[in-house]
Amino acid sequence: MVYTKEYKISTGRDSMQNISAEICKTVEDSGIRNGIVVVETVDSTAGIFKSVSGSPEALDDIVREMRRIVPARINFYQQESPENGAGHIKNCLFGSSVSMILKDGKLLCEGREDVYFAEYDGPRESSFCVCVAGE
Amino acid sequence: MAYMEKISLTTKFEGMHDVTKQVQEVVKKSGIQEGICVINCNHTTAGIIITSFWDKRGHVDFQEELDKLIPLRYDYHHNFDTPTDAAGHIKSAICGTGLTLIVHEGRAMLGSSQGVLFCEFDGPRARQFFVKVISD
Amino acid sequence: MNRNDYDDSLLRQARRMEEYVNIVYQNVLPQVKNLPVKEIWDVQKIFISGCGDSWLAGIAAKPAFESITGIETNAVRAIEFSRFLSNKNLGYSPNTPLVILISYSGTASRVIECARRASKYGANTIAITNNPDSPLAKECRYLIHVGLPADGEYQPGLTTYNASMLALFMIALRIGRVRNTISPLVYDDMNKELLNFVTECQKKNEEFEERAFAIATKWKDLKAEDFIGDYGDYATAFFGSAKVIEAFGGYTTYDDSEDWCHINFFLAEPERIGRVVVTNKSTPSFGRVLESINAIKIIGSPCMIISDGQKEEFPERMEVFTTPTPKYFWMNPLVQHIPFDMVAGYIAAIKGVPSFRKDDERYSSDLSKSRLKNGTEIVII
Amino acid sequence: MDHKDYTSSLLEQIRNSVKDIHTIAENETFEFFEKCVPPEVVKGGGNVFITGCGDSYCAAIATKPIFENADTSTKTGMVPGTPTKAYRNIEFSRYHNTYSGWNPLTLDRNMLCVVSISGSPARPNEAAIRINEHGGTSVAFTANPNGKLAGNCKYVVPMTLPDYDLAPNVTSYYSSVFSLMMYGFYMSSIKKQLTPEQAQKCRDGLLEYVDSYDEAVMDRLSKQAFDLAKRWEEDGVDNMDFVGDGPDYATAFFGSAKMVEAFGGLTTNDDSEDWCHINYFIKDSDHIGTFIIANEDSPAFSREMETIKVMCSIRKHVAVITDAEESLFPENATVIRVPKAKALWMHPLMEHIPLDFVAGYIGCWRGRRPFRNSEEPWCQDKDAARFRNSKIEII
Repeated sequence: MVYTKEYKISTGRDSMQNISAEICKTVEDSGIRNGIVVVETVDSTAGIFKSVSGSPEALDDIVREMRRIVPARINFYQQESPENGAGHIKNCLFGSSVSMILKDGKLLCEGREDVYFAEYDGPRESSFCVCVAGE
Repeated sequence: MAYMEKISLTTKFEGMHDVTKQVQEVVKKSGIQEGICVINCNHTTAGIIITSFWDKRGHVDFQEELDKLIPLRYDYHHNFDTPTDAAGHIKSAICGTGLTLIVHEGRAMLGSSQGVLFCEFDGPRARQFFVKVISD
Repeated sequence: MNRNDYDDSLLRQARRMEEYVNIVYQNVLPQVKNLPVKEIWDVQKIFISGCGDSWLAGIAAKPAFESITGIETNAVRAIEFSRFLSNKNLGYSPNTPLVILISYSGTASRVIECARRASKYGANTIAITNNPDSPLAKECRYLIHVGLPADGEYQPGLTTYNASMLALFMIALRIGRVRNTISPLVYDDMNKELLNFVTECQKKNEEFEERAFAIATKWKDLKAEDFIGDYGDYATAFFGSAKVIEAFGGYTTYDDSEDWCHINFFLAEPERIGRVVVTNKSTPSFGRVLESINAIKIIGSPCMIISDGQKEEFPERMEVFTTPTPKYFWMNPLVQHIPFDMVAGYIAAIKGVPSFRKDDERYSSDLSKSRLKNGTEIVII
Repeated sequence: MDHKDYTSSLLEQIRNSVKDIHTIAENETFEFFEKCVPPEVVKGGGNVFITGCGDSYCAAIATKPIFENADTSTKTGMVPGTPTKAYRNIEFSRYHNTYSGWNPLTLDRNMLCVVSISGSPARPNEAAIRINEHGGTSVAFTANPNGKLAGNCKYVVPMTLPDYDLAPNVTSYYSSVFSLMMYGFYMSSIKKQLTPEQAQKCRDGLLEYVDSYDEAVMDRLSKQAFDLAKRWEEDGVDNMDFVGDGPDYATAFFGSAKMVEAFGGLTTNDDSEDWCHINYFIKDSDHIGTFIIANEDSPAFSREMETIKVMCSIRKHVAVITDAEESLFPENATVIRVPKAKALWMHPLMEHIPLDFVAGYIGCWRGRRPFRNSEEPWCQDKDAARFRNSKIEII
């Protein structure tokens, strides 16, 4: 059995939004007890990843480190805008989907890790999709 | 005894201009046999360095590596001018804007593959630098 | 007198305003993307220049440039830029200042002179024109071809004014987007809003046409028209006076709300001078313009107000044309010149005067035809 | 009746203009400016804004090249100066940097020169308060040293103003243009852009130019203006068009303002390029008089010559105010020759005299009280409420 749900999300500049709550809710709605959960975004300048929960400073480090590795340069070949160019690169480097194991109605990473939705190109309206498969 | 001269040039974007000949000419014109020659430019987004002058593509490597170290990112704190200007300040500070060479037998002592290069870090501009030769 | 017996080129252009704006928008959007990111980031000062209506489009777009990009923008007369501007403003660092030159035909010799002077100093130049292989397009580094259909009727220039202003708005949006002064969210919203604002105004044009005819019948025998507008609205005011002259050759003056009280307040026979005031609640000088409108009421001139404010906010006995309030204030000049263009069109039709004095043979002499094109061109170093 | 028999306050002001300028020049030496605005303040003035209402705005346009770099763009023998902008008063008070925000790095280097003879209108005070609040320095050029404006500004330059009874003001224009010019030289010499000798040479050159308007010249100008005004009145000219470029645009703007103040005449002003695009199409070309100022050493002289040819092909009444030979211009243009100035920036101080004479004579014929404050319907606007107590808003 497969259950998918789409979520709209409005993001801020360099925002890291915790979306674990939505994922758990989808798992409950799906009624599936065991299987896998995949969270994916199709927005090319956003990213989804799992990281330590409950420490905003760690998130700040992640944002700053990402900017150090991929600076928003003005001499990218693509001509949209520096933030947009860096956003594409960060998206492909840091991944835009996460899959998690669902065991007995509970995600393995619950309580220890959270899933974050990272926005790389300024405040905008974005979206992501949660799919629960199993029985 | 001392002799000074101003040399001006118009640079290209990320240009590396070989100015060794002009420097040697100034030393020759000064007539000083033994002494030191100070090269200095008063810009904050340009640099003067010594490197091999043989292969021009080596100069492109220099500018590209410098670009990796100091990327042309737009969010520098110094955003009064342009990002190229902000990065240019850092590159210029790292490369230095002055050199001192030893003058021996009427010529500035440079290795067989050493050349004095004027590096431009902020777009095509009219630039100038000064060469002063001082006898012992 | 019946409204349907009278028609004029200005009215026909006003009816197709929305259609032309959409055509120009689709043409210019890809071209604006050609402006490279690095050169946009090199811009520290912007000059907009042109002759006649093109210069007015520059003044009208100034609020847009300043609020969207935050860069110091100057709308300068063509002769001022090419002959009098001090060269300390030009070429003090690569790709700056950005000089945007507007000429519908691309052949005005003064604007070509500006392009030559700007490129001599290494300044970045953009040409906005409808003629891609004109001398101006060749002189400038980048070209924005507004792409109005060749068979259209564009004299007197209402559509061309809208086309140049829209192209300027889109350049400002592109610069704002690249320099991150506006977020992607706001960027998409502004683009969407630009088009629905024009469709909203097109709906009101039917009602405006009705009232414009009523005013035209009253104002056709007046001695002159006097226009008042501040900053961005000064362009709308000046444009209205230019249309009066082009459409039926009447006498006009124009001024901003402060100097009007010092100078044009004293014009003789005020009851025979029609005053046109352009103002919006969102502008900082709205309070001041209200005071000038009261002074107009005192000296008893017929007065027409174009604003996004309602009728009640202005003294009674004033003809108030309420244009829809845009989400972004800088869009107002794009449509607020339409009401008076209709009045000018109707007056010209009622008086039966052809535009640009086509019936007068002195205006078709070769001296008249060459007065704009091949004058002596000097580039000031 | 000959032109000498006409007198009015306006004509009187024009006739003793040379004498008045010399009285102004005596008090406004460089030491005088040093006392008003100390050198270290002037040295800190990186961006200069000049603003004022009506005539004062004309003075701002006229004197902008003095502060700015006038030498490389015009043959005037000056050296690069400070970036300067002439602003309409409402634009500086409400719109300057309102949308784009003030640049935090240059706040203390902004210097505003606000010109207002009486110092009482609301807008100049608004501009002064605004620049003070944004960390800039405000310098008041006013003839009323203890007026409202002087109170609002950090520094005051008290302008000397020979008094005449209420009339369209020409002496106020002389004194504001002269004071701004001297202030420009004072600033350039403090900032070492001009040596003190050069500044003095510019000042003496200016006074020499003023003296070139001697008795004979003034009489000739008055006679030519009188004949022109008479002919135009007989032809029923009731609308006037003024054309000038760069600093001469200030003269064109000032001339059009005088016509409105003197007899309520309908006027527009433009530059030589845009005239061909817009005002060229005015229909009733027999009842409109056109003035164009075309000085030989102006960089736009070539364009002005072309525009004059087009003007003469279309209009009957064209008057050219120039320092070049009459033979250069078409026959049907009336050429009024003004003395030649050594530098272009000097012209705006004196070249408006023919226009003022025309305004004066037509004002006498039409028998109108200047400014019409006491006439119907203007008198209902109690004590010029429209600008003296207009509401002040600081942005």
